[in-house]
Amino acid sequence: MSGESLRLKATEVQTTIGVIKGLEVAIGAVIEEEEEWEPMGPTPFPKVTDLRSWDMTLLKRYKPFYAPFCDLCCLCTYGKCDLTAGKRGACGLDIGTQQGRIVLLACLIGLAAHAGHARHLWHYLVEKFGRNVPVDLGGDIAVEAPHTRLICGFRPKTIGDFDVALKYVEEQLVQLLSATHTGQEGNYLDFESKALHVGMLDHLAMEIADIIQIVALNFPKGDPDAPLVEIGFGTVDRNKPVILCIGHNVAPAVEIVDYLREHNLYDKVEVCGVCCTAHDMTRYYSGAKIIGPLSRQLRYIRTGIPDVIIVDEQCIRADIVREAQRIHAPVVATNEKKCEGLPDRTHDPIDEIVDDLVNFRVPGVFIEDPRKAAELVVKTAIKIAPLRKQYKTLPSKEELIELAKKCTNCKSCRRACPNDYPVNEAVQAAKNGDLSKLAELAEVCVGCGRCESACPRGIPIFTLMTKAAEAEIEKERYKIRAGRGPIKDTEIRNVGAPIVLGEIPGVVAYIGCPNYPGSYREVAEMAEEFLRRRYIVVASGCEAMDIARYLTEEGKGLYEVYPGDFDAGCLVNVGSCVANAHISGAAIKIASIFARRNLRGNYEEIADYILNRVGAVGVAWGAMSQKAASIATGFNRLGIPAIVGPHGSKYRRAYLGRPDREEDWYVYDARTGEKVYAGPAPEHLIYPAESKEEAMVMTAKLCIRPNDTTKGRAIKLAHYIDLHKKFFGGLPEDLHLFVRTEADIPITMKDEVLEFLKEKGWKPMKIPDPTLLPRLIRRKAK
Amino acid sequence: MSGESLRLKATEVQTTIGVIKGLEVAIGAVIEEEEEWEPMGPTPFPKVTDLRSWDMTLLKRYKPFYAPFCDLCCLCTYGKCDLTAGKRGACGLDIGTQQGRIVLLACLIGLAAHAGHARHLWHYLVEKFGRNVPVDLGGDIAVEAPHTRLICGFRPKTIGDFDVALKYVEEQLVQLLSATHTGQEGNYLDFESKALHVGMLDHLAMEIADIIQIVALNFPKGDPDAPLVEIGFGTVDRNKPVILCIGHNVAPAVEIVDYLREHNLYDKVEVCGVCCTAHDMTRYYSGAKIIGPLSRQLRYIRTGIPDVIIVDEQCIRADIVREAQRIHAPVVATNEKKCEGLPDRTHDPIDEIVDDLVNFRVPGVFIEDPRKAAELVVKTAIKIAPLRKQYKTLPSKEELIELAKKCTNCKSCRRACPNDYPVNEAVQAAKNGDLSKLAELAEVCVGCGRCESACPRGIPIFTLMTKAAEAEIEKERYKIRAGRGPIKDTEIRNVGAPIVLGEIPGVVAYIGCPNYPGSYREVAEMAEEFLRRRYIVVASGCEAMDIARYLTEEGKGLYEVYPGDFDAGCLVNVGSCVANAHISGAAIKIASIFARRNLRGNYEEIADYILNRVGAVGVAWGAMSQKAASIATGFNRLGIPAIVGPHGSKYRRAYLGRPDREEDWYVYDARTGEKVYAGPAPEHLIYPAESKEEAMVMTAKLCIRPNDTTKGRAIKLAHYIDLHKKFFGGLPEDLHLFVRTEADIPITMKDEVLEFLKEKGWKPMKIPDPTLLPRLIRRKAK
Amino acid sequence: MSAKPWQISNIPGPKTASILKSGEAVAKILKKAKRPILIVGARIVTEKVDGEPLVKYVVELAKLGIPVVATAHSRKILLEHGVKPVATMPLINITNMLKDPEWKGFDGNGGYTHAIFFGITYYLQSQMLSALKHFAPKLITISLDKEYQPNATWSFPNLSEKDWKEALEKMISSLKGG
Amino acid sequence: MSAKPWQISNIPGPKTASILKSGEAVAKILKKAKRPILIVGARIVTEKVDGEPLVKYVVELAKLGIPVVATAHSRKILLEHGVKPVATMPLINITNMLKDPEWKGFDGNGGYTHAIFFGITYYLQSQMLSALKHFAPKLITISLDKEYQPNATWSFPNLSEKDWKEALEKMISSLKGG
Ligand code: SF4
Ligand code: SF4
Ligand code: SF4
Ligand code: SF4
Ligand code: SF4
Ligand code: SF4
Ligand code: SF4
Ligand code: SF4
Repeated sequence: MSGESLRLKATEVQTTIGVIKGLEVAIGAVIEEEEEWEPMGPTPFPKVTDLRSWDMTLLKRYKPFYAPFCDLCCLCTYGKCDLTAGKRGACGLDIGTQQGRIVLLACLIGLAAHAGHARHLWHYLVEKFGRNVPVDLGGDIAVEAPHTRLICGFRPKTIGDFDVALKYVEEQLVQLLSATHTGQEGNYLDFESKALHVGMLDHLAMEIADIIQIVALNFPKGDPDAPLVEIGFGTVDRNKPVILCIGHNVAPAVEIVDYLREHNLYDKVEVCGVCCTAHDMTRYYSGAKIIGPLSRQLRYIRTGIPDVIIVDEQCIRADIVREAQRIHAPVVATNEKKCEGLPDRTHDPIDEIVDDLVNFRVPGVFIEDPRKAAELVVKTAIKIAPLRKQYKTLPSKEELIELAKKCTNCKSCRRACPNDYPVNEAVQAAKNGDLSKLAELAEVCVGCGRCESACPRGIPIFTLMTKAAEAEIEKERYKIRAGRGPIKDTEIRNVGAPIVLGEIPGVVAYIGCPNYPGSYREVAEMAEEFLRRRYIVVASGCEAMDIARYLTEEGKGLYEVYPGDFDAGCLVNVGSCVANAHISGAAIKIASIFARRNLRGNYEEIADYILNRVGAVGVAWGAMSQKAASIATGFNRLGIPAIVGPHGSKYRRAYLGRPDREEDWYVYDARTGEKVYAGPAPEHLIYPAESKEEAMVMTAKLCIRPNDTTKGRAIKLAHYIDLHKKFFGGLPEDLHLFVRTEADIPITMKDEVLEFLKEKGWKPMKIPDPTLLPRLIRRKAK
Repeated sequence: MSGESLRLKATEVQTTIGVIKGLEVAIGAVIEEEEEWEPMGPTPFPKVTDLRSWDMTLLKRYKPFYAPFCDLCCLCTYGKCDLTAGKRGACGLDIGTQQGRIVLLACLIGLAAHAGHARHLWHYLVEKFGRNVPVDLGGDIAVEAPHTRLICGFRPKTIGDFDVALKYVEEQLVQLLSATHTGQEGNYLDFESKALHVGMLDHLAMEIADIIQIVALNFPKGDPDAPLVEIGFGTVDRNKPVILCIGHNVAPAVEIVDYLREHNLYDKVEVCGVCCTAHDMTRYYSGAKIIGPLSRQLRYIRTGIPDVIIVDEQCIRADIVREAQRIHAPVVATNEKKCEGLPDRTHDPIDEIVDDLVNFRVPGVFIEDPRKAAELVVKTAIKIAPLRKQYKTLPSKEELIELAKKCTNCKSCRRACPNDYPVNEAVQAAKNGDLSKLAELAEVCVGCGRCESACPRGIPIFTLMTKAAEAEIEKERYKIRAGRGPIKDTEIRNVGAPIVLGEIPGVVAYIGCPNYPGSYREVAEMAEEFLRRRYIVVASGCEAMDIARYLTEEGKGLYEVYPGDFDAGCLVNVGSCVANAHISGAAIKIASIFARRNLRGNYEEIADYILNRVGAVGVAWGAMSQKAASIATGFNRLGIPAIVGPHGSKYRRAYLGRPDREEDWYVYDARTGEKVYAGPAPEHLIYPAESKEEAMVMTAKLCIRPNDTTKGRAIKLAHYIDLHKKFFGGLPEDLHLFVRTEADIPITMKDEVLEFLKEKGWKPMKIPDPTLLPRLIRRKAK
Repeated sequence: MSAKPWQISNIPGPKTASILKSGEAVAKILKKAKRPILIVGARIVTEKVDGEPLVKYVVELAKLGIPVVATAHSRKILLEHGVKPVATMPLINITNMLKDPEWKGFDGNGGYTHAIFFGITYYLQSQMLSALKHFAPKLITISLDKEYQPNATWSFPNLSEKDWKEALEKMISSLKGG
Repeated sequence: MSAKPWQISNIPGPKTASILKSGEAVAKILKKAKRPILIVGARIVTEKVDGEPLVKYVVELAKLGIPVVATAHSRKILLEHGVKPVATMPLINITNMLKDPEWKGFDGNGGYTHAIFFGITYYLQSQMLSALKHFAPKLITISLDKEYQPNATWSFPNLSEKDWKEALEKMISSLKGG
C-alpha cells in the first residue's frame, strides 16, 4: 500500500470552507501523471520483502560470515542467554541469528540517524524557504535524485516533494525495527535481507538530506572546482573569539554565518567546525574553517581554544559538557536528539541567557531554535572570549612532567587503548622529560580518551598528549576542496563507457569514520596510490578530511595536486556523510545515463547492472558508527563492495565470496541464457582487511567486473598484479580466475602470466553479457 | 511542524486530470474545523522535547535507578568499552548514560512492535474494508480514542483518520532511535525523557491497533458480558485437524475463520492459538480455542498435536521452524517481520504449495497474503492430519527413562535455567522411573527450553517434562472472558468519583509476559486477593490467560466468579497486549468524563491529574519483552506506577522515589499555590519486587494518592495495613507518612495506629488539591 | 582468584568478585567492618542449608549486633525469630539508599561500609550488586549465598550445600570467637 | 586456569581459552596435531620479540612441515625468508574456509584439526577466533601471540616480551626435540 500514490494539481478548488487557489496535494507517493518520463519498474516504494529475492541472490554468493563480539544476548529479561556454539536462548534464538539481528539493529540506528537528520533539515528548510524550493542542481544535472527515482519511482520537483519519500522511509523503518523484537524474525538470512533493505533506505535518506540542503542553501552543485577551503588546527586565529560547531546538521551553523554576515562580524569571529557540520559550513561559506574529523574533537577542546561550543546532532562526544566545563566553555545544544540534560531556554530572552553563560552560571543551555541559538553563540563568544584567556592554554611542560610522575606503569592505559598503543611507555618517557613519545602517540591516536579514563592514577593522559603535540597545532594548515555534492550527468557521460568497459580501472571511495587501526595517514597513502594509477578517487566525511591532512613528497596537499572532477586520476570530495549518496548515485547514473537503463522503481535490475559492470569499491578504513554499517550495507545491496579496516570486524558480519567454490561464480549470459563462469568478481561484498597493504591489493581486485572488455580487464589486472607484486611479492595466486582470454593479460606481463596460467592449467573462457537475473535473459539458451 | 494540519472536504474538484467527486484529503494531522469540540491544549502532536519539562518533574522525584546488566558497551567498533564504575567509553559515554540509552532502545523496539503491528493491520483493514469504516464503539463510548485525543488532539471518525496519527508515531520514532546512535544523546535524564516519550507513543499505537480491529472486525465493544471462551491444552479435539496460530496480528486468523465459515468447515477443523492472536481470534469468533500464553508455546508444539502452524508476528519462537520440523508440522509465515528464511510462495498456485507441504518437501512457506495463507493452512491441515498421526505422540515412559539415563548430573541445565529450577534433580529422579519431579517442574516452568539447549548429553529435557505432564494436558480446560476492549463512558461515570476520592481502593492491572520468577499461579493468586478486596482488577495479554488457568477453592475459574465490569470486585479482560491502551485510556477517561478536564492536546495536565488522583497500578509480574518496557514506561509518563517481577531488574532501570527524603514529596495545593507535603504517594513509578507477597503489599500502597478523601484514604490504608500484617507482620513502618488527619485512620485499627503515630511523633497535615504544575494553581499563595 | 557465575551467562564485565575462601575469611572481613549492614530476602523464608533453616544465620548475625534489613516478605519470619529488622523495604530501596553518598544510615550515624546480602534471589541480587559496584564504588558488598555473585566485592564460589553450611557455621563461630 | 583478556574489555562469554603454560605445552599439543595449519598476519612483518623478529618463528614452524597461510601483507617477508606460503589471502578468507566442514584443505586431503594464529592484530584475531569458536566447534585454535586471546581454544596468558620469547624458543626446541 505504501507505494500507492496520487498527485493532484488544481488551479482552484471550491470547498465548503472556501476557495483554495493553486492547490497541490500529494497523498502517499507522488506519481507524475502529466508526463510519463519513464515506464514504472516493478518495485516503486518497495516494502520489506519486495527485493528479498535479489537479496537472496546476493546472499547465496556472498554468504554472511559472523564473528560474534559477544557470546551472550542481553536484550530481554529472559537473558542473559548463553548462545555459545549452538546453544539457544530462551526465545529460541541461536548465535548466528543473533548476529544478523544485531547487524540489522546497527543498520537501523544508522538509518535513523540519517533519516532523522533529513527530516529535521526538511522541516527547517521548509519552514525557512517554503516547500517550493525547486530541486534545481544546475543544467548539467538532469538526473537530480537517482535514489529517489530508483527506489520511489518519482522525480522530485521541489524540496516539498521529498516528504512522501521520507514518510516511506519512516514507515519502513518502523516495520524493520519491529523485526528485531524478541520473538520476531528468527532467520539470519531474513535479518540480512532486512539489513540490506535498511541500507537501501539509508542511501535514499542521505540523498534527500544532501539535495535539500544543496538546493535550499545554494551549496556547490556538483562543481568540480568547488573552492579550496582551510582545514587544520592552525587555520584558526585564536586571538579572535572562537565558535566551535560540532555535528552533522548544518542548520545552526548556517544561522551563525547569516548572523555574522548580517551584523558585519565576519572578521571579528572565528567559526570552525568538527565533523560533517564543518564540511557543510564550508559548502555554505568558504571562509569557515574545518578543524578536522571526529578524532580531533577531544583534542581541539583540550587545547582550550574554543570559546563557545555549539552542537547539533551526531558524532558529538557524550561527555561534551564535561569536557567543555574543563575549559570553561559554554555548550549550546540545539537539537532534540542531543539535549545533554541542559535547561531548555528556547523561550527566554537572549541577553539573559548570554549573561548566565558568560558568568559561568550554567554549563550550557538547550535552544531548539537555530536562529536564536546562532545569535546566542555569537554574542556569547564575543563577550566570553576575553574572560576565557586563562583557560586557553595547556599545562606547562613542568606541570606535565609532574603529572607523569604519578605513573606506576600499570599498563591499564595501554590495555584500554583500542589500538593497543604503548601509552604507558609514552607516559613513562614523559616522567623523564622526554615528550617525544607522547607526541608520536598524538600523531596516530584516534582521540578516544579511553586511556585516560582507565588510568587508576588519574593522570590526564590525553591532555599530556595534546601538550606534547602543541607545537604541531600552529603548523596544521591544509587545504580541502569544499564538498561538491553530486556527480554531473556530463561527467557520467564521459566516464560511463570507460568505467563499464573497464578502461578506467575503477572508482574508489574513501568514506566513513576515523576509527583507524593506525595513523590517519594511511587513508591518504591509499588514496594517493590510486590517484597515481588514475582511478577515480572519491571521498566523503571524515576520510575526506584526513586525506587533506597529508602532503605529497612535493609538499602539496592531494586536493591541490589532483583536480576535483569525477574522472580518472581526479579526487572528488562529495561532502559530508550524507553526500555518500552521490557516490552510489553516480553508479546508478551510469546505468541510467550511459547505459540507458530505466531507473524508475527498477532497483533489482540496476543493482544487477552495477554488480556486474561498475567497478566501484568503497573503503571505510575507520568505519566506526552504525551509520557506516548502514551505508556500507546500502552500497552492498546496490552491488558495490566495501572494505573496512580491521576494527570493522566488530560489526560482527562480513559478506564473503568463496573464490575456491567455482559453482558460486556463474552468471547468466543475457544474450543466450547460458550459465557462464565469470570469476570471483567482485570477490566479497564487505570484509575487514588487516593492513592498508592488503586493502590496496584487494581494492584493485574488487574493481574487476564480469563485464570488463579485454582491454579494460588487462588494465585492471595490470594494477592488481602490480600492487600484488609491490606489497605481497610475486603474482597473485588467483590470477587465473580473472583471465578469460589471452587478450585479458596485460601486455607487459604477458610472459610471466602465461607461464603462471600454464602451471594452473588455465583454459580460455567466455565473456558473458553478465546478469544474475533470469528475467533479463533476452533469448533462452537451448 | 509535525502537528500542523489541514483537512479538506470537497464535493467536487475540477482538476486538469478530470473531475473528482467526494474528495477528502488530509495532510499532516487532521483538524476538525467544523466543530470545536474542545479547546486545543498546549501540546498536540508533541515532539520529542515538548513534554520534557513534565518528564523532568517526574524524574526529579522518581530518579532513574540503574542496575547495569553488563559493564561493557559493544554498540560500535570502538568497543567493547569498559564502563565500570565511572570509566568512559571511546565516545565519552559513562555507564549510567549507557543504561538510559539501552532503556530507550528497548522501549523503541517495543514501540516499533506495536506501531509496526498497528500499521500492518491498518493497511490490511483499509484494503479489506476501505478507509471509511466508522470509529463506532457503540452508544456507551463517546470518548472513543482517549490517547488519540490527548496526544494528537483530534477525534478519529474513521479508521482512515488514524493514518496521520501513525505517521506522527513513525516520524517521532525515527528521531528517537537516532538519539541512540553513537555520538548522539549523552545525558541519562534526556534518554529517560525520550523513553517516556516513546512510552506515550506506544499507548497511542496500541490504541490505534486495537480500535481499528474492534470496529472493522466487530470485536466486543467494551462489553462486560463478552462471552466466556475456552482456554487450555485440553480444549482442543486432537482427533480433528489442528491449526495452531501464533503471534499478535489477527489478520491471518480472521481469514481462517472466514474461510472455515464460508466453506462450512467450522466443525471439521480445530483452530487454536497461542499469545495475543489467540485472544483476538476469540474476540472475532468465540469458538476459537486459546492454548495459552507464550510460556505454553514450546510445550504445545512438543506434544505433536498441531498439524499446521501459522505464524504472524511477535512472540513467536525463533526456532519455530526447527521445532515444527521435529513434529513434522509445516509452518506458514505470513508477515514481513517474520519470514523465517522460508521460500516466498505468495504468488504460486495454492494446490502446488499444499502438495509440497503435505509431502514434507519444504519445512514451510512464506505467504504474505493473509487470505491465501488462510486457505492454504486449512487445506493443508485437512490433508496432512491423517499423515501426521504417528507424530502426534510423545515418547513412551520407557523411552523417557532411557534418555534420562544419559544424565551425568552436571547441573548445566539448572545453571542455564532462568529460574534456577533443579532440573538436574528432576532428570536424575526420572532415571529411576520417578517422573513426579519432572511433572512438578513442568507446572512452574516458563517454557524457555534453555535447560535442554545447555545439556551436554543432548537429553531432550523439555520433551521429558512435557511427557511427564502429559496426563495434565487433557485436564487443562478453563474459561476466560473474551477480551472486551475499552471501558465504557458509563462505567467511568460510575466509578470515577469513588476512584478519585479513594473509595474504590484502586485499579490493579495484571499485564505483560510470562517470565515469572516462579509459578504462573502467583498472578492469579494476586488477582484473587485484590478481587476479594473489591479492587477493580484488569488484565490483558499473557497474564489475562494465566489468571484463567487457576481455580478458586470452590473449583471455579476467576472469570466465572467475578463479573466482567469495570467496577469494584470485578475482573476485566481487556484483550490482547494492544488492548493495554484501554487501561491507561480508562485513567484518561476518568480525568475527562468524571473530572471534565480537557483532553485535547493536554497531556501534561492529564498526567498530573492521574498521578495525583487516580489510584491505579500495573503489575507486570513476568515482564519480559521490549514491548513490556515501553508499555510500562508509557504508564509511567501518564502517572501510573508499575511493579515488575524480579526478572524485571534486568531491564536495568527503575524509577524510584525516596520516602525518607521529605522534600521530595511536596505538591502544590492548586487552591492556594502553597507547597504541601503529600506523602510518598505513589512511592515509585516502576520497580522490581522480589516476591509476590512484597508485590501485593506494594500494590496496595501504590494505589494511595494525594487526592484521596479521608474516607478513601482510610479504606486504602485498611487494605495496606491488612496486607502488611498478613504477609510482613505488624504495622507498616511508613504508615505515618500516609496519615494526614485522624480521619484517615481505618476505624477498626484506630487504637494501634494512633499508638504507632505517637511513637513516630506524627502531626496532622493538610490535604491539598494536589498538582505538580505551577500553572494549574488557581490563586497564588501569599 | 575468581569463579564462574552460578548462572552461567551472568557475566558482567572485567571487574568481578573476589572469592571468599572460607567462613573464617568472611569473619575476618566483618570483624574489621566499621558499619556493616545485613540485607536478607525471600530465600530466608523457606530455604534450608543442609537441613538448617537459613534464618538461623540471620539470627546469629543479628545477635552480633549487625543491623538487619528485611526485604521481600522476610520480615515476618525474622519477627518470629525475635529479630527486629532495622527496616523493612524492597531490596531495591535499600540498594538505592546505599548508593547515596549523602545518606546517613538508619540510625543517622553515617553511611554503611559493608553491605552483606543473604538469602536473595540470585539474579535480582546480582543486579543490585551491579548497581552498587558501579554507583557506590567505595561500598564493600558481600554475598553470603551459596552461588558465586560476580558483581559483589566478595562472594563465596559456587558451594555445595554441605560446604555452604560449613562456611556459614565457621563464619558465626569465628565472629563469636573474636 | 584462565586469564584476563589483554584488551581489558574483550570479554566474550562463558567459554574462554585454556592457558598455555609454556612453550613445551604448545609443542605437546602440536606434536599430536594431525593436520595443523599456521596462519600469520601483519605483525610478523615488523614486530620483534625481545629483539628477535617474529618471522623467525614462522620459518622454524614452516621447517617443521606446518603449512603457512600468509594474511595481510605478510607474504612478502615470508618469501624473503624462504617460506612459501600454502596460500595468501585475507585473514577472514581462511577463517571462513576453516569453518566450512566440507572444505578439504589446500592440499585436498581434508580439513585441518588445529589452526595456529601468530602475529595478528589482537582484536581482529579475537573476532576470527570467535567465529571459529562458535561455528567450527571441533577445530582447535591456538594463539601464539603474547596477549591472552579468550576466544581461542588455547592461548598464552599475557606475557612479557621476555617470557614470550622464552616460550616460543622452548616451543621450537621441543618440537625439534620430538
Ligand atoms: S551483548 Fe554487549 S552488552 Fe550484552 S552482554 Fe554482551 S558485551 Fe555486554
Ligand atoms: S532476546 Fe532471546 S536470546 Fe536474547 S536475552 Fe531474550 S530470550 Fe535470550
Ligand atoms: S594507566 Fe596511568 S598509571 Fe597506569 S601505566 Fe598508564 S599512565 Fe601509568
Ligand atoms: S586516546 Fe589515543 S592513545 Fe588513548 S586510548 Fe584512545 S587511541 Fe589510544
Ligand atoms: S565519517 Fe563517521 S565519524 Fe566522521 S562525521 Fe561521518 S559518521 Fe561521524
Ligand atoms: S557506543 Fe561508545 S561506549 Fe559504546 S562501544 Fe561505541 S564508543 Fe564504546
Ligand atoms: S545438563 Fe543434562 S547431563 Fe547435565 S544435569 Fe542436566 S540433564 Fe543431566
Ligand atoms: S524450560 Fe523451564 S526448566 Fe528449562 S530452563 Fe526454561 S524455565 Fe527452566
